[in-house]
Amino acid sequence: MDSLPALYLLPLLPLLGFTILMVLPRLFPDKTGGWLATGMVGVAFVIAVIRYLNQGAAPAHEVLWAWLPNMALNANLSVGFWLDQLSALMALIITGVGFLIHLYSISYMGHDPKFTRFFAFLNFFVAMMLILVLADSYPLMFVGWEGVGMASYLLIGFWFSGRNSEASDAQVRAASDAEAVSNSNAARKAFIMNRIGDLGFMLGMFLLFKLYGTLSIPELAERVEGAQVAQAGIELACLFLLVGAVGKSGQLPLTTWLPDAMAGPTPVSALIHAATMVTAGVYLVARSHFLYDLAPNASLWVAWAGGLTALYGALSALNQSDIKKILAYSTVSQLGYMFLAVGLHAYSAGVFHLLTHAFFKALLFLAAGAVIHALHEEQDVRKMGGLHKFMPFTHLVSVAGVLAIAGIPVWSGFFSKDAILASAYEQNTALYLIGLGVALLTAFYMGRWYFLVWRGAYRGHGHPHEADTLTKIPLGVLAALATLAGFLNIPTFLGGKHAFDDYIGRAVPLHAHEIPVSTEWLLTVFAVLAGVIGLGWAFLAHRRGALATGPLGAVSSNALYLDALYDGVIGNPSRAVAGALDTVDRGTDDALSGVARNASGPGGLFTLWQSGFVRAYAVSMLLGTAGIIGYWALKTIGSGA
Amino acid sequence: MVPTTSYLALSGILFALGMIGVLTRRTAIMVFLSVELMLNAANLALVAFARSWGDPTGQTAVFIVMTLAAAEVAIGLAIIVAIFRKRETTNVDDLAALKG
Amino acid sequence: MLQPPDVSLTPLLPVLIVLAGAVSSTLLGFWVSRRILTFINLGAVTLSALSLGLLWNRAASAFGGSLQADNAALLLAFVILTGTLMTLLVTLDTAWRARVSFPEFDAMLMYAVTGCLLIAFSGDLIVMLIGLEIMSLSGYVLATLQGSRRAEESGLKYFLLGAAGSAVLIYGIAFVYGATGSLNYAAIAEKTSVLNPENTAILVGGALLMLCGFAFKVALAPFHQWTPDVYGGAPTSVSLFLSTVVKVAAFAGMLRVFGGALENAPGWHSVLAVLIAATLIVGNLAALRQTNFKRMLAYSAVAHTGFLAMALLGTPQVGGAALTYYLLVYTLMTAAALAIVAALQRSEEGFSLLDMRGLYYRHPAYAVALAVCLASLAGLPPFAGFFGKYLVFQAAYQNGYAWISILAALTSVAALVYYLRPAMLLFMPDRTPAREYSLGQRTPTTLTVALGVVGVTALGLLPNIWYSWVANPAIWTLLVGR
Amino acid sequence: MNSFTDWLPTLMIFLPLLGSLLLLVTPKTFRDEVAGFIAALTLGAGLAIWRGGGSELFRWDWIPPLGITYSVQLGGVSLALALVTALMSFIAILYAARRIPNPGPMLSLILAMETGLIGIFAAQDLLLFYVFFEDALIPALLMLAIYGKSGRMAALTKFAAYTLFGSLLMLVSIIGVKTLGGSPTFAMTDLKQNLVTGSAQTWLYLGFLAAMAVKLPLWPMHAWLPDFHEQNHDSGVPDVMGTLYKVGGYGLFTFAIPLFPDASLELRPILMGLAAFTALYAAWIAFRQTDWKRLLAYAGLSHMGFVALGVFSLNETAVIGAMYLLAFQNLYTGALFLSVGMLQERIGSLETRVGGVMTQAGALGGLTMALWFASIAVPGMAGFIGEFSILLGAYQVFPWLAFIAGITTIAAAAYALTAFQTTFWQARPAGSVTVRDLVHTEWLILGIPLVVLVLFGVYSTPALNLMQPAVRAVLTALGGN
Repeated sequence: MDSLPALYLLPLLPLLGFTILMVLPRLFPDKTGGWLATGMVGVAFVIAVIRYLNQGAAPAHEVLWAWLPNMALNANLSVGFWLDQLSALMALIITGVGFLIHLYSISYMGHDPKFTRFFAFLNFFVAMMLILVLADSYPLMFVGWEGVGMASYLLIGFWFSGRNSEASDAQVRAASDAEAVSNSNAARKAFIMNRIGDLGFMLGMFLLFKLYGTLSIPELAERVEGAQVAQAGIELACLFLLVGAVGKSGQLPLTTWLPDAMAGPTPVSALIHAATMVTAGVYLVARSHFLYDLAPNASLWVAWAGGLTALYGALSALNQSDIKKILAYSTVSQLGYMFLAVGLHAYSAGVFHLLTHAFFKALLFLAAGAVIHALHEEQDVRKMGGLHKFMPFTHLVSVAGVLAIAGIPVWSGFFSKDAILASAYEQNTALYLIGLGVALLTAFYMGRWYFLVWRGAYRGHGHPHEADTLTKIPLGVLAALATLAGFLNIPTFLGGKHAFDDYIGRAVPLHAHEIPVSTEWLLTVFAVLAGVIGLGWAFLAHRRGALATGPLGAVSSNALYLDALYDGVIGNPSRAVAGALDTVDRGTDDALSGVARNASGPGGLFTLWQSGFVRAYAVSMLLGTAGIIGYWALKTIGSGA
Repeated sequence: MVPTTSYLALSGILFALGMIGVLTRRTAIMVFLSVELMLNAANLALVAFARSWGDPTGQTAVFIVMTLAAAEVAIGLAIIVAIFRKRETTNVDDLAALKG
Repeated sequence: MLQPPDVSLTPLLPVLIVLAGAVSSTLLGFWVSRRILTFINLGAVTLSALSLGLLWNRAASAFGGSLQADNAALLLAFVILTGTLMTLLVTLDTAWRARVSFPEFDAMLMYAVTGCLLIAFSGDLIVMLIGLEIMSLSGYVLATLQGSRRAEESGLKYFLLGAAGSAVLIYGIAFVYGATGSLNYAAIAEKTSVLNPENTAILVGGALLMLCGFAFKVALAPFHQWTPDVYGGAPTSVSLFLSTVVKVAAFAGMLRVFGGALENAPGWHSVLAVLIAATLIVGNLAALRQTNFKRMLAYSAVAHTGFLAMALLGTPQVGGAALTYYLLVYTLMTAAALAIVAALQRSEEGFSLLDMRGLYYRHPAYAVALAVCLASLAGLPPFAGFFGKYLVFQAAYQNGYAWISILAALTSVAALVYYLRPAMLLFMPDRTPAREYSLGQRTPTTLTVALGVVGVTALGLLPNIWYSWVANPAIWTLLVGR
Repeated sequence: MNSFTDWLPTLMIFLPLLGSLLLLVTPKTFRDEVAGFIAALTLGAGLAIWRGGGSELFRWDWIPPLGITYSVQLGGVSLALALVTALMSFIAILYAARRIPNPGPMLSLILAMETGLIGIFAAQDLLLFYVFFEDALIPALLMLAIYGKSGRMAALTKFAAYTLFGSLLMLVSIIGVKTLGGSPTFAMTDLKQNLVTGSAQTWLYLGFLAAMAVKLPLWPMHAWLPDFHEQNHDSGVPDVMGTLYKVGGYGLFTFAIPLFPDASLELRPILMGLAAFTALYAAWIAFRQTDWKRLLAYAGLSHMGFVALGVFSLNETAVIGAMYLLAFQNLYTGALFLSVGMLQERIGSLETRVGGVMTQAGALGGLTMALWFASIAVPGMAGFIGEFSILLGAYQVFPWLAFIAGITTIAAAAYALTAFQTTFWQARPAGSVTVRDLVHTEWLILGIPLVVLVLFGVYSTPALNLMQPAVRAVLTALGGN
């Protein structure tokens, strides 16, 4: 075991890449910076693979140095890394998908003036994400948690001044300036909404510490079982953690930042806002399974948050016209599935969907990126169409992605979604129905996406071109994974061995299905039907040429007006309160200076008293004397009488 | 024999008269004379007390106070005269440039 | 039966030397210039100060205890002489500009100092009264001597009110005599410690009348109103003298009378506390409103009276030490500040606060010195003013007057503001032409200022230099003499 | 007893003052170098003390009749704060030398103030503490007077009046502590053995609190702060020193808790509430500010609310966090003030609504952003350890107050990112001047604090080893809790 590379190397390598690229960008002309960053993630991937292959039955725990005061059991909390099946899987996803997306970005960002900085940020993100998943304690996880938030902020706001800020053409410049504002706002919104979630996470940690006296995850897991703790406490802690998870994963009610986050470059959307970062919430719940297992009510909250978000995302995706926005709402919706699963304690199903989703959603985003690139930054699906002629390879991989997400058998999404729906059916019919409905909607909007982009006649003006080789490699690999990953976990009734469940089951508890095989078949048929019907619906609409406007109209394209609601209920009032407080503060100040003025008011009186007339002075003098003597006289008489 | 309290009462009246004089008169000279009246009230009290104690210290003190009063007169009159020469008035109410 | 009077001139030496200076100024004034006289007087003052050393720890007395050169007297005399020395040095530079450069000026000044020393050395009320009157009468003359309208007005005000104050004081003396049958401090103290109830009323009345009289001399509210007008109207060097030496002497008298003779007399403590409270409020708040620096310093002198008098609320052992320490510090800082005003003012009105803007860039040394003095007056450490304040706070606090301490702390905030404003103006860059007398920076004044600044700083860093002299409680338990 | 190491704290305290006086006579050409050298030497002395594991108590009877001693000790929390002070003074000098045209007086004042500040941390005698506490005020006032803007007189008066109002009440309290407790001296070792008990303790604590609340500052004693920063020199150098001067949290920790244990427990709910309110209130107001300095002032106020929350909670974790935050917020708040100074030098304004600065000054923008992230307690930076520990500790005492203070973290993100975005991000106004990026020492000035912040945010062990025993020692006065 000694010869194994240490766990801290995993985050350290990309962090090193970040530091080097930030401090000495001049050493890396042209695209060398990108290659360095990609190499760092590549090496990290290799390490992750080595560690995965040499994984023993017991989790690896590598402790470094003391870090936070008193937050472990009767000791200072140390920085430490923890590798079990769950974190090993996450590390593989992050470094693997991360590597592919780095590779893709070398081509995609090739012409950007801030090429090197982009890769620095990407490296930073990977490092933070690895810290998040490998952390052995909640505070360290929180480091990664906020770190990925920072990376997300930096990358959403990557084009903070617009992409044509120095253009001479006034119109282009104005458009760029508007883009600058919206990009910046999107980045800020993402960070602030994440912070709301983070507060929940922090409160959860505080409460856990209060209940168990430690924040180290292994210690907690040990103590939770034997500890005599009020049920309400555990439920509350789990709800707090849920707030954190909801914020990071863009679930209701903290969901509105995620679609806006598409302002960042497309590889960022693929890596951060689809494949990895946003799944951190799922990871958190899975990682805290020992708590949620004891908190049925909080778990139900998780499931409902997921179910409703799945529905919300799907409905919002119906009538989007931005090629990335459709995928963004789809991500929201798919994350809802994962929450639904982990909320129902079907951790394995949730994590499995996390895995397959990472593949197919990254694939779809990268394909969308290729399209956007080919069309010279055009993102409106209504101005696309018929691209399969121009970009055959990208078209092919996109088909794989669409089929995977629609849940068509043999593609990976089919297996993972099916597992989730089965768990839902077993435990909660309402959630099952929602899930099934969402599956139908998903198939429809992805079908709409597919037909609008790839089929029909080309409606744009530019001359689309196929992607270059460097772009194709990641697309191809991801397409293969999106197609085949489902076979990792073939359910028993299909003759599979649950390989994935077995593996992950060593880290999180498994809840074996207890539904008859016939029912299971039936459920599978329903799920597939939902996918087929959805795609068919889209196809029919496509034939009618009625796809440009999806169902629900403005309600959907405005994402159920949630943004407007928040602005009205929270944003504007808090701005107003800030204004009011500022006035009050200047007021307090004025009031206090007023006191000071009033204090010097007597000063004015005294100067009036100082009239300059000597007789007036004599009056105060002699009256003073008389007063004192009079006082004494009264006192003497008083005491005498 | 007149009791000490009577002397004290007279002295108190004199002192009060002096005080009232200081407060009401406008001419510097008159104000000053009122002060002299107050001093004499003190002298009267001293003598009265000296008598009741049968102790000569009080009487000697009176002489010293009288001397001091004389010195005060010398200096006071000098100041008042100096002012009169320049302003042709000794009304103290005209001297109110310094204030505030 | 005639006893030979207990005449012994040795204890009188410091007073006599100063008196000799005064007399020589009176006589030699016909033949030599004032400048030479001033040097003679400077010598006399220095000699007198040296003679204090001779008498140290001798506990000498003369005239049957009417005059005593105990350590308390010597320490107070040292403060008085320090102030005098600084005044004389300043007048070397500024007297001719103030049109008071007559031999009579020096003579009057030295007579006043003689009176001041007599108060410090007094062993009974009569000597104290004589000293007080000598001091006051000379003071009236000094205030008027310039002969300007302002000086005359201030002189007349000082005189009329001062005379009335003296009358009240003398009336008080009469009552105290009536209650105790003696004018000697020791005898009074002895009588007051075992009181027969009949006389209490008279005693308290006398004590309170004396308190009013002294309150006038030291300028406690509401007896303070002459102060701003007199200090503001008199030539600055005279204001310097009046606000330091004369005030120190008046406090010396108060310490002797109230800390010694009437220590155990009832009634006056609470009245004094009320007067102090009024003074602190009036002095500090009125000073906030002033626009003329000299007049502001006059109000600051009133405010400081409040702080100084707090020491009298303490037990003599603590209070005496605190008062004497603070008096020296007060003398040093006030004298240095007024010396700078005297040197740099264009007219005897002093200068307005706004004229001080940017002084640092024209007279850096004086500006820094003035800032140090103001910081010390404001009571900021490490300058000695802080320890002065600290000591009096402690004295009042220990004797159960915590509320006065708190009030003093609060009014100190106002004090800080009015000291700070000019101090900060000094350093603010300014582009308008200079408004001060540019040739004011001369050696004797600089010496005074240096003495003040060095003293204030040294006493702040190492208060023990002076405090170890005054700290011995034994000095203050025998204020009345033996 | 008289070995060299015993003298090191004294050396560290007075070396800057000597340097300050030396500067008055140094020829103009060497001024910057001398000032920098002295500051570096002071820092070196501090590091030497650290290497020796803190200093022993050094005691000399200063004014024996009054029981005032010169007792100094640098170890634990005080050493950490002294080191930070020395570091930031050094950085302030670096920037002052480069930015201010005729920096002589400024350099002198920085050094003079450094003496006062290190003295505050080293003092182990209550009256000595007071002396240093007031000493530091004078250079701060002079900086404002000499280099301030047009409204400085009002700001200065307000600053001084608030400070003095508190500290004079504290002086009365200090006198009371010794008089009522019957201690022979003002040295902490003696005072701790002669505690005042009963309701008198509460009153004395309140007097002490008055000074510390002004210097924390704590609502509603904070009104001097925004004006003080707004009116100070554009370079931000005096603001760095002003930030260092916010020693209220330290004073409460070192003196108030050991001397007034019962009162601190008794008043804990009210004071914690006030602190939490301050944190949130200030952050909320900061959101509205359009002047960078005012914004930073309110941000600093908000951080001080956290510090106060930690100290008042009397929970060990929270107190450690409070001291950690107190020490390290100096770095980021100070460096942010300097970065704002650099911004002002380039665009001639302190407005937060300029836009697009980062398009040309990437390094300035980047470092400012990194410091902002440190300021809003992003984990991995030193501020996080402080803030997180405070909130965690406070939660153990009063969960709701920790929740209220916790909302601040959201508000902080809002004000920080909004101001940053509207200044550095978004489009550059058409036709605006070219903005120069960082040059020469400016890199160090912003870089050093950032590196230290990251270092102690990640590898906090040395700082924890320094602070934890000290905090434990102080809290044992409460008899566990």
